Parts: sequence; structure tokens; C-alpha cells
Amino acid sequence: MTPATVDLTVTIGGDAGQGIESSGTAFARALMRAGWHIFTMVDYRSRIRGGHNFYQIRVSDRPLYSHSDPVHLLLAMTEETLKIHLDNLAPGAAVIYDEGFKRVDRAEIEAAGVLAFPAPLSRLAARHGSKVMMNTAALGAAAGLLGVDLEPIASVIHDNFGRKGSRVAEANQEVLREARDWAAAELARREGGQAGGNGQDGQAPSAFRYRLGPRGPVTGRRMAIHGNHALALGAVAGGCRFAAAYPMTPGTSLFEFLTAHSHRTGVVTKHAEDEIAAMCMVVGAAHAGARALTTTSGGGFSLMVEALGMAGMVELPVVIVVAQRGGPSTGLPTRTEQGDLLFAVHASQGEFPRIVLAPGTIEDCFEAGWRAFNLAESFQCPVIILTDQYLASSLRDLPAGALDRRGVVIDRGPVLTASDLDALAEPYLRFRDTPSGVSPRAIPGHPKGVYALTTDEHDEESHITEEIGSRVQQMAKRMRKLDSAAAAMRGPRWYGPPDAEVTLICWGSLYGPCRDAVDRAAAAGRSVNMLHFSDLWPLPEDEVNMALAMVNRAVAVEQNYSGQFARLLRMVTGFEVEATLNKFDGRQFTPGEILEGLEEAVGAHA
Amino acid sequence: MTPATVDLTVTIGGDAGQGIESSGTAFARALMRAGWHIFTMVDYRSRIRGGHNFYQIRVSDRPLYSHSDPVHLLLAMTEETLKIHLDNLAPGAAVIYDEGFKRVDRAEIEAAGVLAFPAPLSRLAARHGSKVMMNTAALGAAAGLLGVDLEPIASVIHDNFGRKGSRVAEANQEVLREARDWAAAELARREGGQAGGNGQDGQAPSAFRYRLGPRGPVTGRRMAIHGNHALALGAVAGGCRFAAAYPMTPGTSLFEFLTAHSHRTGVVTKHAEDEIAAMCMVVGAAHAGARALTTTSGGGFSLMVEALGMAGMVELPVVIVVAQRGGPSTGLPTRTEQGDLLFAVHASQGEFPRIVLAPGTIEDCFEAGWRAFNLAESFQCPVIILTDQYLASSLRDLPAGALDRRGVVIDRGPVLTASDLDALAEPYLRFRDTPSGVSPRAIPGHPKGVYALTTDEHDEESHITEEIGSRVQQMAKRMRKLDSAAAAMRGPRWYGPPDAEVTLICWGSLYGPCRDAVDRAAAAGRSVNMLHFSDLWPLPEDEVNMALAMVNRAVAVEQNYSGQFARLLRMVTGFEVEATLNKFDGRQFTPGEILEGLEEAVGAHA
Amino acid sequence: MPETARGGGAAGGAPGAARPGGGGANGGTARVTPKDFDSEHRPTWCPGCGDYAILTAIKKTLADLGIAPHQVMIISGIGCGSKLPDYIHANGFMTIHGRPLAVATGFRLANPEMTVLVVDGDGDAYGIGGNHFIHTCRRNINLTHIVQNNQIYALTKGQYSPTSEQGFVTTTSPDGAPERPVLPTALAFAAGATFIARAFAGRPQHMVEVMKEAVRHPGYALVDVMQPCVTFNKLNTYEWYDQRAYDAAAEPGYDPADPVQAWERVNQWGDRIPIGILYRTVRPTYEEGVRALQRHGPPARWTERDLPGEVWDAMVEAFT
Amino acid sequence: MPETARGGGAAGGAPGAARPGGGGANGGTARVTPKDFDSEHRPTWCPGCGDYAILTAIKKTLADLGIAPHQVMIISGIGCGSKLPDYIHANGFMTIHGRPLAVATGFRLANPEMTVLVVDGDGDAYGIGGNHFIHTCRRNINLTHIVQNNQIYALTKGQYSPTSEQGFVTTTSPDGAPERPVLPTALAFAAGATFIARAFAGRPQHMVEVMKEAVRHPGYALVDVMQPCVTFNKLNTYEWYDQRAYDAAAEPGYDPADPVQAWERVNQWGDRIPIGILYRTVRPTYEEGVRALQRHGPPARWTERDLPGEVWDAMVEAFT
Ligand SMILES: Cc1ncc(C[n+]2csc(CCOP(=O)(O)OP(=O)(O)O)c2C)c(N)n1
Ligand SMILES: Cc1ncc(C[n+]2csc(CCOP(=O)(O)OP(=O)(O)O)c2C)c(N)n1
Ligand code: SF4
Ligand code: SF4
Ligand SMILES: [Mg+2]
Ligand SMILES: [Mg+2]
Repeated sequence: MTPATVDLTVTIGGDAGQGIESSGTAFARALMRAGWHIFTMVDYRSRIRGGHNFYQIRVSDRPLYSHSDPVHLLLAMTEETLKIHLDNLAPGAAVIYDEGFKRVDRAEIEAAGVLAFPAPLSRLAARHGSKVMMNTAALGAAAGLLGVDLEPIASVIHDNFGRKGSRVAEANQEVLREARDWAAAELARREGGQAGGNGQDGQAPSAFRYRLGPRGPVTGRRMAIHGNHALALGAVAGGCRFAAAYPMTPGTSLFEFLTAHSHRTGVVTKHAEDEIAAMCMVVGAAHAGARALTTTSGGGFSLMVEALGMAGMVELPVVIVVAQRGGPSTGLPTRTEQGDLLFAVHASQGEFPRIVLAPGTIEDCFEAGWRAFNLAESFQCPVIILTDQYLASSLRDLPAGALDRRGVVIDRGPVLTASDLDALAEPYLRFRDTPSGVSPRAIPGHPKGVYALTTDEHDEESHITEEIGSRVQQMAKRMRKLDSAAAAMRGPRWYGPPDAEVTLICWGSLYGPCRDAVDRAAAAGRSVNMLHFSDLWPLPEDEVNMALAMVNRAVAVEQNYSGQFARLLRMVTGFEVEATLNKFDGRQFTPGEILEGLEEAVGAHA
Repeated sequence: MTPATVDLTVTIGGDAGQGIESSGTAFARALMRAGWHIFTMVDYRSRIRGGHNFYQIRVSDRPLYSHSDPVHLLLAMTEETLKIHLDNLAPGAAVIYDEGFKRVDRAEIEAAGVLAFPAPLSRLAARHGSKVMMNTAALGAAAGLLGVDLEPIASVIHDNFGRKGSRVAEANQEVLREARDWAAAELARREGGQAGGNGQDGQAPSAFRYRLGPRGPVTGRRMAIHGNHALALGAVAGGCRFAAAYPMTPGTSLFEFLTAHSHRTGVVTKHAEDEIAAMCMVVGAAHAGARALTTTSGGGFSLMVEALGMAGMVELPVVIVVAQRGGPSTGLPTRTEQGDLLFAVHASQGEFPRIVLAPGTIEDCFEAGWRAFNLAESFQCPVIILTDQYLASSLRDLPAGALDRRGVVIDRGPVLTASDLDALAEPYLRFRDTPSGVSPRAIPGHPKGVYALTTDEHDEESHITEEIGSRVQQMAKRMRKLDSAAAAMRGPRWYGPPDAEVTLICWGSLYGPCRDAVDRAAAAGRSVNMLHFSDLWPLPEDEVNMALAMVNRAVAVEQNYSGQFARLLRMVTGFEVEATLNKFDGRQFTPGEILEGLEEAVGAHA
Repeated sequence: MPETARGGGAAGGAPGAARPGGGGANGGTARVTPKDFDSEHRPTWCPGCGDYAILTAIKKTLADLGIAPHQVMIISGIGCGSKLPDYIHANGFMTIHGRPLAVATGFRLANPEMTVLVVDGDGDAYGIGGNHFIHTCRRNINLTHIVQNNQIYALTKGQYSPTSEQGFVTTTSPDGAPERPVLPTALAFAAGATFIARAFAGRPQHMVEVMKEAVRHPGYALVDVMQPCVTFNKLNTYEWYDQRAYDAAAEPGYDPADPVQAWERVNQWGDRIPIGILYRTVRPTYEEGVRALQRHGPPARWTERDLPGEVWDAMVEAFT
Repeated sequence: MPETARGGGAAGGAPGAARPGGGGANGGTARVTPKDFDSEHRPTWCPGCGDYAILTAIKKTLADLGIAPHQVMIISGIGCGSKLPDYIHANGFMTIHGRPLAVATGFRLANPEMTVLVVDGDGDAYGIGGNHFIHTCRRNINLTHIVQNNQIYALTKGQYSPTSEQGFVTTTSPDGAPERPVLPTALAFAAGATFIARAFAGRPQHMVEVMKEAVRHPGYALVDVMQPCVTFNKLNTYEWYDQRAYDAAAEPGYDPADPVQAWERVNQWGDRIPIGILYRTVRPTYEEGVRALQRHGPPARWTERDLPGEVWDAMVEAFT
């Protein structure tokens, strides 16, 4: 891949409750409309007010797969923001903050090689009606410094505020423009005024060098979307017609999206009294014949475990989206982790087949949204989609048609139609023993397909039994589906040079950071590639073994403490990684951190 | 071990609701009092009435560790019993059944080489007041055939019926005696009368050859106890003062025992509204400073998973007894399985230390009952005791003093006393970072030990935090306890000849069947030993590796479908077994089945 | 002619098979008889158990309402009584302990064309499943909830249940059940149920009449059945119930729609216990308020062609 | 002199540390002030949030009753308000969503010498935790349950809660909340609670008086607090509550012990909403009936020498 010529990070930081996330999203969308690739990362606390939040936007002329350090432009909506992020600014970076901030030591900022832009943010906002528009002013000033056209930002503000009545929308547009003008003028003034330092020798630089220019190189209509929404779109495209959930960060936005569009899409959604009910409702809806899912995070999933086993035992297709967050227990509710893998694979008493998918990208999320239903119905078992806060909430830009519903394939697995049932000569056997382990399903409602499911062990007719023959038959039948399912699972994906000296083994949302790390390593002349797993259970062993045979030195990179995927791999294949890189502080690895970690783990030469 | 000279199995079978289990228990206890070693197995259905149940008593002059096939004396309380068990009788076995059974074909029984004893069971019972005493009559007849003294049986009947008023007790004693006399006379009659076949050539044998004689060789006061009660005794001896549970077979009898003795022992027990509440109550009691446990089975444990994570996060010592049964879901509620191992090891979102113990014997159960509290308090984490229906409900005889509470050691781990707290110079830090990961605990109630636990990530003071430093510190602190705990875990136990050609690798309740299989193999000149694991998590890796290094050919024997322990072993140590023997029909392996399976798995010569 | 039922089954046009189509043999016209529900699988309940009468009453109720075996879905929990679907020829689902109401809610929302009965024990309904109970009451989803209330945990062999009389001695209450019992009718009333009834397994014909009204009721309908457990509950026997049960409808001035009367009736439990319909009112059902359902039809009937292109495009558009 | 509280804290002799001993500094005599509960950790609640007043009221309640920080255990769930224990200097336990009542029950049974407060949200108490709520009511365990009822799920950013008004528009109810709301006071009454009260965060002094009575009450005491969430609930504002709230005690003939009056009051929710003690009666507490507790003392105080040899021998004997 040709290296990027532009790769900047803009961060907007402030207090919880200050609307940091919505402003950040607006700016990211604007930059996308201006012709740039973007990737965003949300960093917020589990509180409604108080405490520092920030939103990071990476911008480039090349497609992006992860966030990155350091920051080139900081919009500080509080004084605290400055303190927290100052250490993380690139040389020559700029900071925009309100001129009214009392305790800011401009000299200190400039001594760090950073351009300080105390700006009339609140003044401008207040003049047009309300200090609430400070964020808009900051975006305007940022546009001025970065040199981007105002139009894309204005259009996003129009989309966002259009509804609120023209006065608010108008005022925001004016604040935006005036702040941009102020910044452009200020920049011009400084550039004209003095030649000063360049920021690399500790001197205060005079000119801001991380400019984007009016328009980026990316053409065509594009969309900015995060994993939760991509997954929701995939589910809708795949015929999901029922969703029940109980709110739990970071799974909630998926459910809220399905709910918001419910009228149009026909997806019946139910905010249940708890997660047990949500999961049970999904089981009920699946039995009725609907494609049904639930969304949650680890704590809610813990409560679903008993009903998960029910679905496994009565062989109903259900889809459970678990957006992981920092654990254990309540843990770090708004932060990211990959701590639930071995739990998901083994959850619930006894043994039954399940499928675990861990999409790596936005496109994967979309695909998982519909493919999960195909797998669930083909193998009549629960499918768990493991995402995490990072993937669920990071925006990436894609061509507007990238999540194409025409590419969606629907496979409902073996279902008897009404005419199949009409034609039945023998009594219908819900759990007929078959070579694949999958028994053709009759959706309840047909006179020839009358049966009663039971979570007790049962015979082919679905009657309760304790006889050894039926037990062994049914247990083997169910478990056999795992082999059938394994054949439908995909092996891992390679990225980067074949035969690299070191292979990053990863899964789920680490696709992006690892992929970008591979690119950076290549640029630095290091021989690193990536082997990414998204179909985690059952592992397609032959394909996995073939891939592993091509690995020279394996380093498992995981967003957890104990290297859960490395353990899983060892459990199934016996393969042992040489080292593991683990991060468990609730913040996603950056590509840079991965490369640094790699150096420690396997030496600088790799 | 010198081979047994007596090794008989007596089975009593009948309908659910006929009191089969209590009669079986009574007879087993009587045989123990008569000087025999006993081992029992319950086989009952998940219904209150209807359907065949049976109770199997193995009797020997040597200590027993498992049940065994075939049956030497069958007490058939229904006609169905005869049909079901006829195939499973030893040559020359006897069957006692009611003379009134209409559809019994005596000739067919005798053609199978079995002695038929149609007996006046209901007639005798009715004569003394009620047909309910049919079971007592059957026991009397059995005593007659086996030639055992009546006194031990009479004493058990006295213990059981004494309370119900002397009339009932008296009547039972009379029924017992008359049935014994009838059987003895009948036997004498047949022995005297004809010389007939010996049962091995298909001829009906005339004399019953599986006799016990009036008294067995075992001396001293003994007790007959099953795993649930032994565990309960261990818990009481270990200072358990609180138990909350929701009924679930086969965990219930443990809780019921604690409840029945609550007045005397001071164990406060609470039948909760559900398992979530039960687990949460245990967490609350543990926080107050009590040694607290809950008992359940897999389905209930599924509901406890979220609160398990809570205990892990706030580092409270809790004990959870999971008596496994056939899964998945409701499964086979009254039958046995080892299907919950990997679930127990990985249950709940995120990562935190826990300890998993799987006692193998009655003595192990007793020890686990108190040791679990020591481990829980030493490492301030949840301890899960995995038993199963087989271990929980099979009686074995032990010397009356074998479960010796003087041998119980209490280790409450690092707890600050009131004077420790009084003397504190610094503010108390509940989660102080320590080399072992364990932080000294202040039981709430002292003015200098005031703090608030939180399931959110927290700092040393126990305040909510999202800061990276505290998060990493606390996560590492908690996880470090796993290493500390591993050092307190025991390696596997060997049984049988060192350097055997084949090693049975097993865990939990398979101790007994595998041990007996090893003995049988030795008797047959086969070179087999056993490596039994009861401390399952964290595995003490060095000890385990050392043991595994001594294994020639490893066969994992497990009471589940997928070989969960073999997987766990591979995940942790990389060790791969050569073959697995799995049984998942809800019935425990007999030693004979293990040896047969072994033959198939690794060849006859082993 | 059979009577007709509202909501499920034979009422309002094409009943029956959800997907993929097919009204089937009993399209609301053929006569349904209790025998149609007979199964080869004999109940394993104890002789004399109150559950037999409940099974018979359910068959008769459905037959009288003209609802055929394929037009009904009987969802149960785990317990003695919850094995009922194994003993009847009808669609069923024996779920897990305490959760049948939640499963039934999902089923109804995916297929509101079928009659849904929930049949479970007092442990299921008021013990472990208590949260679903109160939320289902206020949700007013259209299903009939028949509780086999034997005031004991029977299948697990006799522990006290949430409806056990205070002081009742069991294996988990050697000093007697320590809590004031749940009075399900009162709780349902406070939680907002629109149909609250009690029946007694010892008065089968009355029970059938109550069940029929319950199935006809548009919304959540509770039928709490006093079900003697002859094996584990030696206190609340047939006789005990029989001495206390009186028909509420026979009282002078009986008006099940009057909340003041109802409040007294739902709270009455002692020497006299009212049976029959204790309270009945009409509020919109939950299903009626679900626009996705009203506009797009049952999720169970989904076909691949359902989603119009404009809808998709508008959804995607919002991300550009 | 401080007033004294029953059950926990300063009442009836030695209060304080459960095990291992030590009454400590505040042994029922030193004066306790609200400042004793101050923490360095500042609340992160939104300015104007009703939770501030609740926090202040709790401090004042405890101080007035002479209960020192080490003599109380404040157990919460998960939600905005459930962070309260992080902001007060007192023993606490922020548990998991919906489960504080169960945790508190275990705590009380192991250590009935400490005053236990449960503080949680309407989502905790009446949503996911509804089952524990109804069973705790009938159990009558001695603790005070303060519900921060803002009629919304706040910490998860604004979904409807079980107490949201029907029709209330949120992210999970774009067509308005579809269910009849839970009326906690009515539900508690039906479930058998012995003390049922309502307070309003906008009337702090009245709230303190109610809380004090609740803590004094021997048994389970519910204080449902109308707590404005200024960020996510724009319907049930201070003004909304203020216009409706009236002091029940000020009504003529007010008698909180009269169940008939109480039934009306616990059901009143609309243009007029009663605050204060809506119902109060006395039944034995759960703890009083637990013989193991009465005979052997708090499990929290266990020492190794507790179990007499005869008891052990008798237990073992039964197996011989
Ligand atoms: C999660 C869970 N906990 C416990 C059990 C064990 N269990 C089976 S039935 C039952 C209670 C039965 O009582 P009830 O619901 O009243 O039904 P009944 O047997 O009286 O008809 C229990 C506790 C279970 N199956 N699942
Ligand atoms: C098992 C579980 N499900 C969901 C959540 C997410 N969650 C956190 S707080 C909350 C609801 C908060 O509402 P409420 O209890 O009313 O408290 P408030 O924030 O309004 O004070 C939810 C659903 C969780 N923490 N745990
Ligand atoms: S135990 Fe009770 S409820 Fe169960 S079948 Fe027997 S009588 Fe019926
Ligand atoms: S979101 Fe609402 S409940 Fe939460 S702190 Fe803000 S005002 Fe209070
Ligand atoms: Mg019951
Ligand atoms: Mg709330």
C-alpha cells in the first residue's frame, strides 16, 4: 500500500455532558464529506456529567483502520483537556481553547512546541445567542486552522440542526463561519508576523503545519458508520424481524437503531424487563419462525446464559450480539475489552453447539448481521457475535454503497414448507436423526407439524425421555452439528507480506490496529504480517492448521489479560504462540503500541 | 490390594413413588451394620410417580469405591423391574418378586439361569396392616436369601420407624421377620429338594450361591454417607454460618441438611426466591464476614454467573457447590454428568481469579467443605466445588470417625482484627497492592475500616476509577492471586502401579470407578494406573507437568461428550491425551465399562 | 358449532400456521373435540394430582372455543405441572424454570395469530419468575396464564413455595415457612392485570368456564388454579380448598368490572376463598400498540421480499 | 443528644464492628453530625440532579439518629444514583444492577447489628430487580430501601423505565412507553410491605423526616423518592412533581395504619401525589424468626470455637 501523504489526528475534549461526542461525530462526517478518509474513537466515562471525555478523529488520504497517536490538533473545551492531552501532542501541533480559560499557561504550551490558539469561542457563541454553541465555534476554528472548506461542515450542521428550527441552525452557521474566519485571520497574522521556531527544537512554532487544504482526494458519496449500526443494517438486510434487549453499554445503540427504524423496517423491538426476559423473548420469537436477536454486553450476557442453553437444547436459531466492555463485573462500562471469549464459547451448563463470530471491520459487522442468521438457521443453534466498545462505536468511512443489501444471501436452513408438511406421509419428527445433525424444522402452526419442544432430554418426536438410546442419539445428533458448522466456518485472513518473520495473531476488533501496524512495520522495513480470526467457534481446524503452519514467529495480540484466544487456539490445535501482547486498560491498542510491544516481545529486529 | 472374596450387587427396583430409595438406603445401612462394606447408586427419574427407579447396593469385604455390574440379587417391586433388569443379572442370580405379579413368566427367568422367588410380599404386608410394607417384606426376603442376620436390619427399621409410633414399627418388624423366615425356608426347601442346574449351563439353578452369611468381617462403628452430606459436614466443621439456595436437584439435599441442622449448628439458611438472589445473599453475607455458601446445579449456576463476577471483582470469599447433572439445559435432571467444567472455569464476563475443586471421594467432599473456605478467604475469591449426582447421592461406608472435625484447619486469610485496625496509622486501603495480590480485609463495622465496595473498577481505596494506572494495578493485583492460589493447589493423585502402560486420567467422581477399574485390570494382569485430578483451577502447572511426564499412554475418562478436562489440560499444559473415553448418558461409568472402553481405545493388551 | 375465540385460533379469518402458510385442516370450521388433543403419552403425575383436571379442562376449553391443536401454543416452565405439554397433542414448549411468560411474549410478538397459553407452577410464576409476572401484568400482552398453584415445590420434592401458608413445614422450612405468602390475585391487581381469575382443580366444569373467559379476554389473563398436590402438600388438600372455595359470581351485586369490589375479592384468602372471575377490565393489548406489527404483519411470516428499497436507502442515507 | 435508632447503630447496647470485635470510636455516645459522612469524592451527578438532595438527606438522617459511618452499610445497584456510596464516608457496597436487595438480605442475616440502607434506581428496584422487590416486601427483613425514582434509565442515557409514564418518548420508546407504569407503592402494598412511604427530592426536610421513620421502622421500609433527572427526563421535572406532591399526613383523618386509607393512598398517582408515610404496620421481622440467628448470634461474629462437640457428634451419629 502506498504510504499516506496526510495522516492527522484531531481531538476534541471536554466534560461529560458537553456534547463532545456529537461535535466530534459532526466534524468527522464533515471531513469525510470534504473528501477525506476518517476513523474516530470515543473515549468517555461512565457518568452523565463531570469528568473528562474526548473524541478523536484520524484523517488521511488513505483508508484508515484504526486510531493513532499522537494528536495534531486539539480542541480543548475545558482547561482539564489541555492538561490531560498536552503530553500526547505531535511536535508543531496546535491547541484551540477558549480565551477565557484562566489557568492556562500559554508559555508552557508553547514551550512544549505546540501552537496555542486562545480563541473567542464562548464570546462568539454568546453573541449569537447561547454559549452552548462553543463547540460549533471550536469546529469553525479548527476548519480555519486545517484550511478545510466550510461547506461540508455547514452541511452537516444543517443536517443536525435543521430540525431544531431555523433560528438555532442559522445561529450555529454564523458562529461556525465567524470562528473559521477568526482562525484563518489569526493564522495569517502569525505566519505573516514572525518566522520563529518550528516546534521541533522546543521553540514556539509560528505556523501550523498540519493543514488539510480545502478538499481531500476521496471522491464519490461516502458514509461514516460504526460497528453497531453496520451490524444493525446487516441484521435488517438479513430479515431480522424481532429484537428484544435491556439497555447495556455498548450494546444499546444497536438496539436503539433497530427501534428507531422499527416502523419502516417492521422489526418488532421490545425493551424487556431484564436480560433474562430479553433472551427468552428471542427464543420465543425464534420458535414462532422469526429471525430474532438480542444485543447486550457481558453483564447482560451473564444473565442470558441459562436461556442460551435452552436455545441450544431445543435447537432454535437465535442471535446474540455481545458488545464487550472492560470487565470483570461492572468494570469499565464505557471502555473496550476482549475479555468474554472463553466465556462465550463455554457459557451454560452441559454441552451443545453454538457458533461464535467476531467481526473485525465495519464490513464484517454488516456481514455478521445477516450471516449470523443464516448460520443460526442452518445449524439450528445460537450464534454469538462478539464485538466490543471500540468496534461498536468507532466510525469509519466507506463508499455509500459498500454495505450492499443486494449482496446479502438468505439461507433459512432446512425448513419444511406448508406443502412439504401437507405431503408428509409419516408423523413429523422434529428431532429426526440425520447425518448432519440438523433436523428439518416445522414452524408451528401447521396441523401436520404439531409438536412440543422441551428442554429436558427428548426423543426424535420431541417427547421427554430418559432412555439411554434416545439420549445418546440426540446428544450425538446435536453435537454433530458442530462438525457440520465447522465446515461453514472461515479460516483466518492474512494481511501483509507472506513469510513474514513475525505474525500478529489477532481476532475481532484488533483487525484495524494490527493491520495498520503491519503497514507501519513494512514502512519501517520490518517483516511483520497479520493472521486475523473472525470465525472463532467452532474453529475450522484444517484451515487453521494450514495457516498456522505458515507462521514463523507467532505473537498473539489481545485486548485482555490472559490471552484468551491464544488459549483457545492451544486447546483446539495444540499450537502455542511465542509471545502474547495484552492490553487490558479499556483503551484499544494503537498501531504504534503494537509495534513497540512487539519490539519488547520478540526483539527490535522483527 | 488383596482381592475381595465377596463382591455382590443387590438391586431394588420399582416405580417412582414406591419408596425405592429409602428402602435401598435402609438395606445398605443394615448391611454396613452387619459388617460389610457398601456402595450404593440411585437411579431415578425426574418425576414424582410413574416410571422405573432403582437403587443398587454393592456389598463386599473390601472397601468399595464404585457401583458395579452385574446384579446378583434383584428385588423387583414391579413387573417392569423384572423386564428391565433381567439382562443385567449375573449367572445364578436370584430375583424376589411378588407372587401376585400376573405377567411374570417364571420359566423364562429360570431359562436365563436365574433363580425366581415369587414371594408373598404383599400378602405378608397386608396381613400386618398395609401393603405399603411390601418393601420391608422384600428386604426380609433378601435377608433370608443372603443369609444375613436380621438384627442389623431390624435396628435400621427401628431407627427409621421408631418415631412413627410403635404400631407401625412393630408391624414392619413382623413383616421383616416373616419374610426372612419365608425366604430361608424356601431356600432350604429348594436346596434340600433337588440338585438341578448351576445356572451356568442355562439350567435353572436350585441353590442361591451369592450368600453373605450372618455377619461380615468389618468391625468398628461405621457410617454410610454420600457426598452431599459429607460436604455439608465439612462446611459446618469449617465454620460455614450462612447458606442460601434455591432448590435444584442434585444440590438440594446438601442445603436441606444444613437447614435441618440449622438450630443446632447456627448455620443461617435461606431458601431464596431464585438463584440470583441466593448467590447475591451469599455475597452479602460474605461481605459481613460470614463463611457463606450456596448449593445448586448447572441451571442455577447459570443464573449465578453475573453475581459470581461481582464476588470476583470485589474480592469476596464465597463458596458455590455445583452438583452437576445431565445437560444441556434441563437435560436429565436426576442423572449424572461432568458437563460443566469449562463453564465453571470461564463463567462470567471479564477476567478474575476463581478456584475450582472437584472432590473425588466422600472424604474429599468433607475436606472440600472446609478447605474451600480457607482457599476462598486466603485468596479472597470465589471457590466452586464441582460434584455431580453420582458423588452427591452415592453412599459409601467409612469408619464413624473418618470425617474428623479435629483434623479441620481454619485459615481465614489476611483479615485485620479490631486491634490491627485500631493501630492503623494510615488510612485503610481495602485493595492495597501487595506482592501476593491479596489485600488484608477489614470486616465492616470498625470506625477505621470504613469503605465502600464497588463492582466498577476501583483504586486501592475502593473508589470508582477509570484511570489507567489504577486499572492496570488492580487488574494485575487480582490476577496475581491466581499464581498465589496455584501454589496452594494440589497436583494429581496416582493410584495403581507406577510406570503402567496406560494411565486413566480423570477428575471428580470418576475417582471411584477408575480406581476400581485399576484394581480389576491388575487382577486381570493388565498394566493400568490412574492419575486423578481434584484441584482443577488454577492448575499447579509444575506438579501437573511432572506427573504427566510419567504417563506412558494417556486415556482421559470423562463423564461428558467432549472431553472437557482433556481440553483444559491441553489449553494449560499443551499435553495431549492419546484417547478419550466419554459417557454422556447420565449414568456413571462402571469399572467394567471403563476396562471395555479401554480395550477399544488402546487395544486389549493394555 | 363451536364457540369462537378472539385473537387466536378460529377467530377473525385465517387461523393457523404461521409460516410458511397453510391454514391446514382445522381452518376454523371443522369441529374440534377434546379428543383431538389426546396424546399417547400418559401423564406421570401421581394418582389424584390436581394437574389431571387442569389438563382435561384445557382440552375442553380449547375444543369448546374451536381452537385446534395446531392453532394453539402451550408454553410451560419446569415443574410437575409444567410437563403438561408432553401429555397433550398441541403445539407446546416446555421452557426453563420461571421463564415461560417471557418466552410466550416473544412468541406472541412474532406470531400474534396463534392462541398462546402459559401453564406453569407457583414456583415458576411467583417465585423465580416473579419479575416476568408483574411486568407481563402491566404489559397486557394477549395470552392466558394458567398457574398450577399447589403451594409447594413438587418436582423437587417438597420445599415451600411463595404461596405456601406462613408456618408451613417443609424441608427448607423446618420451623415453618417464614414469609407472608404471595397472594397472586392481589399482586396481579396491583401490577395492572386486566383479567384476574381463580379456579379450583376440584371443580372442573367451573374451571373450564373460567378458562374460556380467560382465553377470550383481549389481553393478559391470569387463572390461578388451586391445585392439590396429594404427595407433598398435606395441608392444602382437596378438602381444604373445597371447604373454602365459593363462586364469586354467585355473590349478590357481583360486578367483576368494579375495582373496589375487585380489590376486596383479590385480597380474600382465608376461611373463604373466591373462585371465578375476580376482576375484568379492558385496556388496549400490548400488540395493538406495536406499529411494526400492525403495519408489517407477523415477524413469523417474514419473506425475503419484505423490505422496500426506499426504506433501505433512507436508512443508509442517514450515514452519508 | 442524638435520637436513637432501632436495630442498627446506636440502639440497644454495643453497636459497631461485626467481627473481629471492637465497638470503636462512635459507640453510641459521641455525637454524629452530617459532616462525619463527608467524603473527598465529589459527586459526578449533573448540576440540579435530584440525587444531591437524597445524599444530603441520608447524611442528615443518619446523623439525627446517631448512627455513625461505621455503623451503617449502604448497598446500591448500578445507575446514576447508585454511585451514592462512592460519595459518602460510610460502609457501602455498589453491587450489580438490580440486586442490592438480595445482597442486603444476605448482609443483614449475617450481621443484624448494623443498620442497612439500600439505595437504588427505579430500573434496579422495579425493573430488573422486581422479583427481589416483591419478595423482600413480604419477607419483611429489617432494612430501609430508598429508591431514586427518576422514571428513566439515566446512566444508560435515557431509555424508559418501569415507572415512566405511559406514552413517554425515549430512545427505546419512540412511540411512547407502551406499558402501564409500575406504581411501586401499590405493588409494595400488595406484596405485603409493612412500611411504605414516598418523598420528593425537592422537599428535603420532609424527606429526612420520612427517612428517619423508615430507618426506625422494624422491618422492610420503602421510601420511593421522586427524583428529578434534569438531563433525560424533561417531563417529570421538579415543577411537575412539586405541583402534584401533597403531604399525606396533612389530610384530615390521616391514619397510616388503616389499610383502607392506605390502599387509596398507595394507588394515588396523577394530579395529586401523596408524599410521606402512606402505610405503616408492624409484623415480626424476618430476622426475629430465624432461630439459628437468635440462638447463635450473628454469623459475622463466628469464631472457631462455636460448635459444641455434642452437636457435631449427634450429626455424625445419624449416619451410622
Ligand atoms: C434455574 C432452575 N432452578 C431450579 C430448578 C429446579 N426446579 C425444578 S421444578 C422446581 C420448582 C417446582 O415448583 P413449581 O414451579 O411450583 O411446580 P410444581 O412442581 O409444584 O408443579 C424447581 C425449583 C430448575 N429446574 N431450574
Ligand atoms: C445486568 C445489567 N444490565 C444492564 C446494565 C446497564 N445499566 C446500567 S445502569 C442501568 C439503568 C439505570 O437506571 P436506574 O436503575 O433507574 O438508575 P438511574 O441511572 O436512573 O439512577 C442499566 C440498564 C447493567 N449495568 N447490568
Ligand atoms: S408430586 Fe404433587 S404436583 Fe407432582 S404429580 Fe404428584 S401430586 Fe401432582
Ligand atoms: S443523568 Fe439524570 S439522574 Fe443522572 S446525574 Fe444527570 S440528572 Fe442525575
Ligand atoms: Mg408448585
Ligand atoms: Mg432511574
